[in-house]
Amino acid sequence: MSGGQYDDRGNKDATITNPTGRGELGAHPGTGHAMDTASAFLIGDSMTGGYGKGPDILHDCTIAVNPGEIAVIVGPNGAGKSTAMKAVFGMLDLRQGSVRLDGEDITDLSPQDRVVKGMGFVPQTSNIFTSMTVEENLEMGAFIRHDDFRDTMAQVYDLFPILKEKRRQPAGELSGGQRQQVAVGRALMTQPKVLMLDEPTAGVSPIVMDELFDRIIEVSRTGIPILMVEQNARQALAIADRGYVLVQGANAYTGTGKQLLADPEVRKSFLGG
Amino acid sequence: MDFLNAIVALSNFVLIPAIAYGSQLALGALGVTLIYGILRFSNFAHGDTMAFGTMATILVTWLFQSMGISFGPLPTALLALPFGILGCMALVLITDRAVYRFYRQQKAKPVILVIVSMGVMFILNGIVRFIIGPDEQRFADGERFIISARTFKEMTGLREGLAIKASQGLTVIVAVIAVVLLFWFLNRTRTGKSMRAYSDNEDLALLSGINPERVVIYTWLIVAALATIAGTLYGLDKSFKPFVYFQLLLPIFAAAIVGGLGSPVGAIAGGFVIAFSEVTITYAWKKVLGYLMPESLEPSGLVQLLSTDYKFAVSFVILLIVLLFRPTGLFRGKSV
Amino acid sequence: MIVVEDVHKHFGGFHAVDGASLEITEGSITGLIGPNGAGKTTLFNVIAGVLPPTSGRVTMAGEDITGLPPHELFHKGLLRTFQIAHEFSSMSCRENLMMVPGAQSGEALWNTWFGRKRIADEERALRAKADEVLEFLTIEHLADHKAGQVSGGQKKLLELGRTMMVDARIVFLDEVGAGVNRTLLNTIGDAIIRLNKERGYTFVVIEHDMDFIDRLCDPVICMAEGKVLAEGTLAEIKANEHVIEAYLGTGLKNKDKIDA
Amino acid sequence: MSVMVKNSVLFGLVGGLIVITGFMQSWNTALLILNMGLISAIMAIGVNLQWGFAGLFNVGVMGFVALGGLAVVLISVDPVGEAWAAGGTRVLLGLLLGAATVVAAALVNTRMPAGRARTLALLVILVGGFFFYRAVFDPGVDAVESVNPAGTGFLGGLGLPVLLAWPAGGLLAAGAAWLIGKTALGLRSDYLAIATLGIAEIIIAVMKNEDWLARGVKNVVGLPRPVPYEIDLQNDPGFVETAAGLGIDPVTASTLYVKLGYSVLFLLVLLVILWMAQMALKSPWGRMMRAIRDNEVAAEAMGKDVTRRHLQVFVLGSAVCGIAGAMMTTLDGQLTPGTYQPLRFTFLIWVMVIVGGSGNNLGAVLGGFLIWLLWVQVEPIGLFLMQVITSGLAEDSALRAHLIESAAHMRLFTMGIVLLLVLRFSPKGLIPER
Amino acid sequence: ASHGKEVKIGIILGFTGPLESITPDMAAGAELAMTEVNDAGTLLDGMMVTPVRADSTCIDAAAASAAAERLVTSDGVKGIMGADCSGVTGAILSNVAVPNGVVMISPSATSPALSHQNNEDNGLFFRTAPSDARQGVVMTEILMEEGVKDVAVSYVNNDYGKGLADSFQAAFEAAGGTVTISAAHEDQKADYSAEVGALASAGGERLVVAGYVDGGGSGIVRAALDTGAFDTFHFVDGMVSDTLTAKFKGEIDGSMGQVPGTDSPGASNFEKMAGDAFNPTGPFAKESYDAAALIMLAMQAAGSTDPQVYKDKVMDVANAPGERIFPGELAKAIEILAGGGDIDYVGATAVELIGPGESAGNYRQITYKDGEEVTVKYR
Ligand SMILES: Nc1ncnc2c1ncn2[C@@H]1O[C@H](COP(=O)(O)OP(=O)(O)OP(=O)(O)O)[C@@H](O)[C@H]1O
Ligand SMILES: Nc1ncnc2c1ncn2[C@@H]1O[C@H](COP(=O)(O)OP(=O)(O)OP(=O)(O)O)[C@@H](O)[C@H]1O
Ligand SMILES: CC(C)C[C@H](N)C(=O)O
Ligand SMILES: [Mg+2]
Ligand SMILES: [Mg+2]
Repeated sequence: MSGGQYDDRGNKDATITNPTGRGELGAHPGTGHAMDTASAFLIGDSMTGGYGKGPDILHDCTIAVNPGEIAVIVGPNGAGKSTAMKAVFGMLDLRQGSVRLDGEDITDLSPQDRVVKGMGFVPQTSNIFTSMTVEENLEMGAFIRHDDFRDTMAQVYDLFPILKEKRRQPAGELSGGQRQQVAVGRALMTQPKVLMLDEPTAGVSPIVMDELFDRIIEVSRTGIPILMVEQNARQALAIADRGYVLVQGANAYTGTGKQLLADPEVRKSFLGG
Repeated sequence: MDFLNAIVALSNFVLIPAIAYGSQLALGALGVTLIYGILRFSNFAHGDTMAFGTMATILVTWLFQSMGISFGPLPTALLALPFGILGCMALVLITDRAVYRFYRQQKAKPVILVIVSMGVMFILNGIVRFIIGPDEQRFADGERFIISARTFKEMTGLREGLAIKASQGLTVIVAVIAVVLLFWFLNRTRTGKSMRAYSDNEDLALLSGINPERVVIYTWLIVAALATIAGTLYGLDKSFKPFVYFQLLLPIFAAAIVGGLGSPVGAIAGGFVIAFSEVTITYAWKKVLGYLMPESLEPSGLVQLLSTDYKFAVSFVILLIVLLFRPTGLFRGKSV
Repeated sequence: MIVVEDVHKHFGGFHAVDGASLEITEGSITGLIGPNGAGKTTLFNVIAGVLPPTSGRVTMAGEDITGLPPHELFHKGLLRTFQIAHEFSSMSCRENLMMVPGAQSGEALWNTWFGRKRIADEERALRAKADEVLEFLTIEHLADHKAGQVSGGQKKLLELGRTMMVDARIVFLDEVGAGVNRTLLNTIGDAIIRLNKERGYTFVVIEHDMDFIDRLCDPVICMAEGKVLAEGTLAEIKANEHVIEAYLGTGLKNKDKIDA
Repeated sequence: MSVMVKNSVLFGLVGGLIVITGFMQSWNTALLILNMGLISAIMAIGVNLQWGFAGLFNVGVMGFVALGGLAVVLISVDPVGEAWAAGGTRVLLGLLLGAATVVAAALVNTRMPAGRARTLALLVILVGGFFFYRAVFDPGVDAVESVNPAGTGFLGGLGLPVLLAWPAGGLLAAGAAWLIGKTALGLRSDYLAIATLGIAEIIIAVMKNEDWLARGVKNVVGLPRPVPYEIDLQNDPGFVETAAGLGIDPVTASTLYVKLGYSVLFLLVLLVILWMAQMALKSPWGRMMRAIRDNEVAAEAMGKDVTRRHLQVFVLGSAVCGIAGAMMTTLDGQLTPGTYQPLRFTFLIWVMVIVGGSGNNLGAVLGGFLIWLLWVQVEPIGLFLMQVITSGLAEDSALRAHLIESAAHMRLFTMGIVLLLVLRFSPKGLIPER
Repeated sequence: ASHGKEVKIGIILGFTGPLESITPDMAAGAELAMTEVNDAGTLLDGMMVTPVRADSTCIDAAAASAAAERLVTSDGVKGIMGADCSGVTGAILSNVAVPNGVVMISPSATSPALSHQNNEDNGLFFRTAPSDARQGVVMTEILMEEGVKDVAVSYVNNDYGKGLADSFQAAFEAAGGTVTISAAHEDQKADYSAEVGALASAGGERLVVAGYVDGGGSGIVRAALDTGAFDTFHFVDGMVSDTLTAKFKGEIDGSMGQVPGTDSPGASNFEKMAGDAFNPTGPFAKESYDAAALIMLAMQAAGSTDPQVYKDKVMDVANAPGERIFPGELAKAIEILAGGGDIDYVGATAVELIGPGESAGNYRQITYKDGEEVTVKYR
């Protein structure tokens, strides 16, 4: 018996519950893009798809991240960045294209199975358990682990000291930036093989943003590839090994972070001059 | 002496019945609250689920009785209870499969699920009557009283009697055990925590690797167990009749909400608040006061705040007052 | 224009706003910065009437507005946007804007039955205005989309768009920039400046993007732990040791990664 | 356009079902279903106003329907002079005293500064007022109720034409809704639901137990009608002649005539209410309500007085339910408080709204007709099903006897199945919101 | 005298709802009478009677009216045996039976409000159960004879319970007794602790229980016994049945009660006829048999199945003069009537219709001994 604002626990888009994550096409037609994706650890290859029965949002879009690297997706609002992330994570029907993790085709796996395979994901919105304490949020992050995860938790607390302070407080009572830290911490708890972040620094103060980027770099140094969407594009591209600019669901520019930062066209249209 | 008489009369007519009734309501409200907290809808079929579980228990009890199996001074129904619970679990899992799962996948609005649960309620209603009929069924055996009013009077020489029924004692004990187990499960075990996580944010639970369908199944299993226990205890204490179980739905909901929907502690507190308010506000204090007051001041009227006609209204007025001054219920209803 | 005097807001034992006092001058674009959890949003909520303060007073142009409900403040010209977008999800983007102006004659039930002509005229004007705003925000193509189904950033634009539908006196913007593309953010910045110059809106802007603050705001107020930590021009704030320690930081430690 | 076609087909279907009932069973049954369907549709519009437009989860429909029914007694029954003489003024005085107490308490509560003095004053007023009220009221009630308890024992009504009771029912329900809304509308949806559920039960409890008002559970029967009595028609030679001219026997003709009379009246009311609801929905008012439903916080920040609007729509929706309730009691010809059951008067209405399509007035109307039709027809359908199922069994088999015996319980069962099927294949209702 | 002619009679009872457990026996009782007539095959020269059941729900006036409307207008029944509860009976009567001119004989609706002194029912309504006004008087007599002067009353909160409690209280107080408390209980509720608490506090030598044995009435008795609040009771017709003794056995020894009934041999005849097919001692099963029998005999007497015609014959066949008819003798009765004779239908419950067509009210006074129901005498 609830309505309106009270039933909001996560985004209400039906495709997210797609139990199998099955695409419609069995074949995975390559598109022959001149991109170095051969050695990619995680790749969403020539993805086309949209929400429910709606129109295509992604048009033959390819996103990949190599082992130990950081890949950053930038682009205007509504370009389909979040959609691309969801597609890679199996929360969306792909009408065409495939997703491969470490050489294995995972197009047909459900999101949970992808978590088990070692993918970690922090969504853009509603990314924490608001009614659970901070600590329980982190425990939930480690849900699929059956070993002792106290070390990992200690690491997360080292990274975000404020969380240790508030660990007994329901996460829903934290400020916007604090929540973001919980969300990233939760994802790290899985000890993922690859980490996907949708705008992790939105609404985070400069000092925390720097810390987050620092930590992201450190995580990537441990060999975990990172795929993230960022609007703080200049900073993000600065630390990125590879950058993608998406426009209207398609790859517009691709290159190393530096190349993109140097490209005047990209700067003007997407990085705010 | 008179003071003792007053205490005994009060316990006999107010405290003991209210505690037993409160425990039964609390167990029922726990089921409602769990479904609300985790599956996010108010389950109107809960009363009939209780009826179904109890019916299963009764059928097994009869079987045992006919085979001559008994449980000494305790009711045979306790032996049959595990089987009843299994039967009820099977039922709820089947309904979930056949009915609720579809709406979950559609991300239907909670009110749709409420209406769907009404559909299930209608159907269960039919099934229960179909199998065991609409009549009252008796299945209690074993000792009836821990202490009966007559024995008590003889023992103590007091004018007032005090009766404690075996079913009342049993109700309280079983309720306490069930509640302790439930809380341990929810707060200490991995599965319990994953249930709370799911109740909070389905999509994120998914991203954490929690299998939503498993959470749902566990929830239903627990709810089936609670419903069967509550129903059987109630049936032992009063009697079993399908229509009465449907009627139980309203006080159960009132209890769950007074406590704060979604909060298990609240459900228990709510059960007792409703039970006690129903009994005390409409209680005629004439007898008790008669013992306590000096002869000259003895009340001539009934000294009743409200006539029992409004008993039902009383529990709802309590509900309203709680809601107005503590809008989320006594224990701010958060999802489990 | 707005004076906040010693406002406290406690959640249980926690002091989210703990004796904040500040003044916002008419016609300014005031920046409000501070670490996460400093109490900025909470202070906004107190001023905007969403939360009652535990103690303290808020006045607007000399009039005590403490504890007035949001809808009354709206009619006094005080508008706000939300840090987490609050769109009307089942309505189209255009309707999201058209619903804003107050005193629409069509909002009185009587008129929906007996004043249909007047309503039609008003609606036409409203629609034109809404389309104008949508175009300004570069989302005119979304006019008929349900607001619940546009992207995160587009929702934020819609939030801003709503404040442009009426003549406001003071607008509180809670992190309009978070999640908005930088190029577009520049456009928004321009809009804010224009509204400020041309229509005389006063703005209070919470933002973590220092470039954005830099472009727009003077003065800047920095909050920390529920109190005002520092006040002044951006240059002053940036040089303030406490602010650097609590908020700005000293940049990436892993600089080598960028340099490599 | 295709929506138009689909809707017409749906309405055509329901109309067809009613017509089929007319041919297969009888036109009287068909008209009876039509009449209750019209009333149900109005109730569904009322609930849809509250839920579909504004997201208010009102599960107290039964209470407002019952108040509408009460209005019929209060307006149309002749006053009982003897009872008035015995204690009428006393009862009224008692009621005024009760109201005065509450008002005084409310005034003190708002005017006096918080503190011990206020608490004390409140206590004195409430407790003193309560006893004073009981002292005046109770003897009056006793006097009224002891006037010929088997026949009257109540104050009676105003003796006005029964049609006046319909708007009066709306007003009575609106008044109650206003009081309830003032106190309970701040609650979040689930709690509002149970609060309204409880208040509805309280309303029924009062109607059941306050015999001086409308005889309580002893019921008021033989309420006046806005249409002629069948017997009078049958005794009217002109009518009999016309009937004969049409080739219908006078008894059937008279029952049909009366029912048709009701149909016309009900249809008029439905059309007016539907038109008003549609106009409101399609206007800026409707847009504002949808905004409030979507996001109260944001609507409030955009200058909409959410509390006031909620109250407004709550009162309106309840008034519509009250009108329907008065119409229903008029049709029944009696007020029987014991028959008000949440299952029938609250949940069934909700089923109508949800199956029809919440947020859509046409959907609500369709749902009203369809669900009522099913509610009535499911009983024979259940029996029929059982007979079909058991037709293979031996005439004297115990199972067969048991199954046929259970047929009556199949009503709820079949209803459940139908409901689940509709919800399964059209979860947003048959005519979804836009 | 052609074969294959058929007349339908409606049986409208609450097959679902708060009386759902006694209505099957009632329906079976009525159908027994019809089978008996059909077996004889002589009614109106070979007319076959077909029963048509419908659900009155006992509580939902609208649904009951709809069901009755269907019986009359679509199934074309020529008479209605029913309804059971007073509330729905009133609704069906004014909404369906009177407008369509169909005879209705209720076996169990006992509310005094259904006595139509001014022919509001067009002479269409009869009942084989007495009005509760009479029961109140009978109860008072019994209690007074027992020397009981103080009683508490618990009644089911509907027109039946309330009406009965009212008429009893008036009669009892007029006879010099005291009612310490007269409190309602809702039927079919979960818990009666509060009610019993109040009753116990008020006190009294006996607790008068005016409710339904399948509903709250038993709940009240159970709670009163368990808490030791009362140990003797006085039961009204809604309570007296086998279910009561099965439930409480020796616990209610010393209690008393009354039900409509006579010492006429009809009752035992009826019980023999019923055999094991259903429970013939169930409440109102006998009245149901009689109600159905009266409809058919009146048809025979009038020589017509048209209710407008045979309605005037109901009183004639029910009352003297004429040959007394008991259950199992319907064939004989039809024969007499066909031959132009006169009968006095006694039936299973010693039917005697008075005033506006309701049972005069013969009651069987009972008491409970060693867990058994014992008939004391008839009044
Ligand atoms: N749940 C949904 N259902 C239907 N369409 C959607 C849904 N969510 C997003 N869209 C549409 O998909 C397009 C891409 O949205 P997406 O969220 O991927 O953008 P984005 O690139 O992440 O933008 P931003 O930077 O603003 O977050 C948008 O035009 C939006 O209208
Ligand atoms: N409803 C609440 N209950 C308890 N604590 C709360 C509540 N709302 C906010 N807080 C606490 O108050 C503090 C201030 O929160 P606020 O949202 O005002 O921060 P902020 O300055 O806006 O931060 P950010 O920049 O991250 O949005 C935080 O520590 C938060 O945990
Ligand atoms: C079946 C009976 C107990 C019905 C009751 N006599 C009444 O009039 O409602
Ligand atoms: Mg995005
Ligand atoms: Mg904030």
